Amino acid sequence: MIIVQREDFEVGIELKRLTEGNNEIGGVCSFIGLVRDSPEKESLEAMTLQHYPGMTEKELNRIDDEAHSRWPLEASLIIHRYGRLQPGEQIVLVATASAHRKAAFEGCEFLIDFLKTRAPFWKKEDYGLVTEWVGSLEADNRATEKWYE
Amino acid sequence: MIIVQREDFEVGIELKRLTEGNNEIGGVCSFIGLVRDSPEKESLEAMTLQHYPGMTEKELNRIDDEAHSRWPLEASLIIHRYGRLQPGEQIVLVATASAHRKAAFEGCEFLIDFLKTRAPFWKKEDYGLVTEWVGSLEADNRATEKWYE
Amino acid sequence: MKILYFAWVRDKIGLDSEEFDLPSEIVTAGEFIEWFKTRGDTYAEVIGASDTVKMAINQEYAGPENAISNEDEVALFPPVTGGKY
Amino acid sequence: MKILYFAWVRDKIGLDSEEFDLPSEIVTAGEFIEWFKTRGDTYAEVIGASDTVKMAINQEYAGPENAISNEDEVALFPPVTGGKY
Repeated sequence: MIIVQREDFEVGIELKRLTEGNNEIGGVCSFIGLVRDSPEKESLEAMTLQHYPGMTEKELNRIDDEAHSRWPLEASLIIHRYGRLQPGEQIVLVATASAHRKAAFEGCEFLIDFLKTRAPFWKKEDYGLVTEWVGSLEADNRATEKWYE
Repeated sequence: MIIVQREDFEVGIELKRLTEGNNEIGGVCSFIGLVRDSPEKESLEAMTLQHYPGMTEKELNRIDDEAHSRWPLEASLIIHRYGRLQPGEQIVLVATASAHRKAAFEGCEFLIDFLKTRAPFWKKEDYGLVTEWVGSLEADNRATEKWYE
Repeated sequence: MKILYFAWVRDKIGLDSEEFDLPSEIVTAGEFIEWFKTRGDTYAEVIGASDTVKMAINQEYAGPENAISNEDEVALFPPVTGGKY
Repeated sequence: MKILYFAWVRDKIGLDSEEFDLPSEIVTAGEFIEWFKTRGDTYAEVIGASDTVKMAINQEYAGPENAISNEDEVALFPPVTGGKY
């Protein structure tokens, strides 16, 4: 399931819904991405995520299909927010459910790595006096490349 | 934080508590282990987890300390249940919080791998007419060994 | 043709989207980019400012060799960025 | 000495725990196991039934070379098992 929304989400409710009624699920791996302060810079007041409605959902579905083709996942979920978010707020939830934990962990890490490099989101950071669009992170591109090794 | 209890837990509440007030956390990885049915066998009615009170907490604390020494974790949590559990019920929650997702994923997978091979829990499966204590799983031992490679 | 802009490309051009008539001799994304630059200084700057402006045709990532036509939805944007997790 | 049993070891012996007086000449876990087997058929069976009975001394995993004394808390149990996740 793919959800792109401005509103916050309740992790407990979402994970419960993911596994309900399927007793062949042995493990659920999830990742929550949060708005993080930059201790090295001046204090972050907020970040604004802009996205490309339509293409975002298409790319997330493509990434999700790819994960299901690579691992025996019983269920998966991506919820991604957009709009203005404060430090500490939830940005994204990715979750995978499988009979065994190895597939769940690998599928979940694959989803978040690919999401960060493929899903059309752009981030503007607001430091009070300065706001700036953030460039792509080399580290994320490296994390995606490892899946092709 | 280490918790060993008979009662169920609320994943959403526990994860919120883990990150509250720390804006240097960028990601939270969690794993939930559930009581899984065995499609290959007759239907599982329940499983009973017995543990060694005192030693369980000691081993879990040791595993947790080891994870913090290997990865830059801002926070971590292990909740493990004991007693009689039905298929679909939650057994364990492991969660790690870090600035970046890589440390969170690796730390979380390390915790659950070690927990399964080191923490003194024993499982009795109840198939209605038959109940049996389950032996150790070779696959789990292999999962632990990889951390020493 | 509908063309959408995102992030700093949107701020620089000052519009979320525009409608163009694409000359019929333009049939690849590479040719589109060359033609787009001739529309004005700001357009040339957006393309020239950086090697990193990306393109999507009908909501899929596209390269210079991809086919393009006046019925397509095109988007120009910087490399994607998410949270710092 | 307090000795605790878990899982099928507990079922076989029929007790959660027992109090023993450990002979003072027994100073290693390996010697303890040999002595434990002599306490009766069930005890011998528990030790002999499988290579896989594990031991803890004072709530830490122990091997045959570890020191042991009458003040210790000892536990005997099968290899640990958790859920099938």
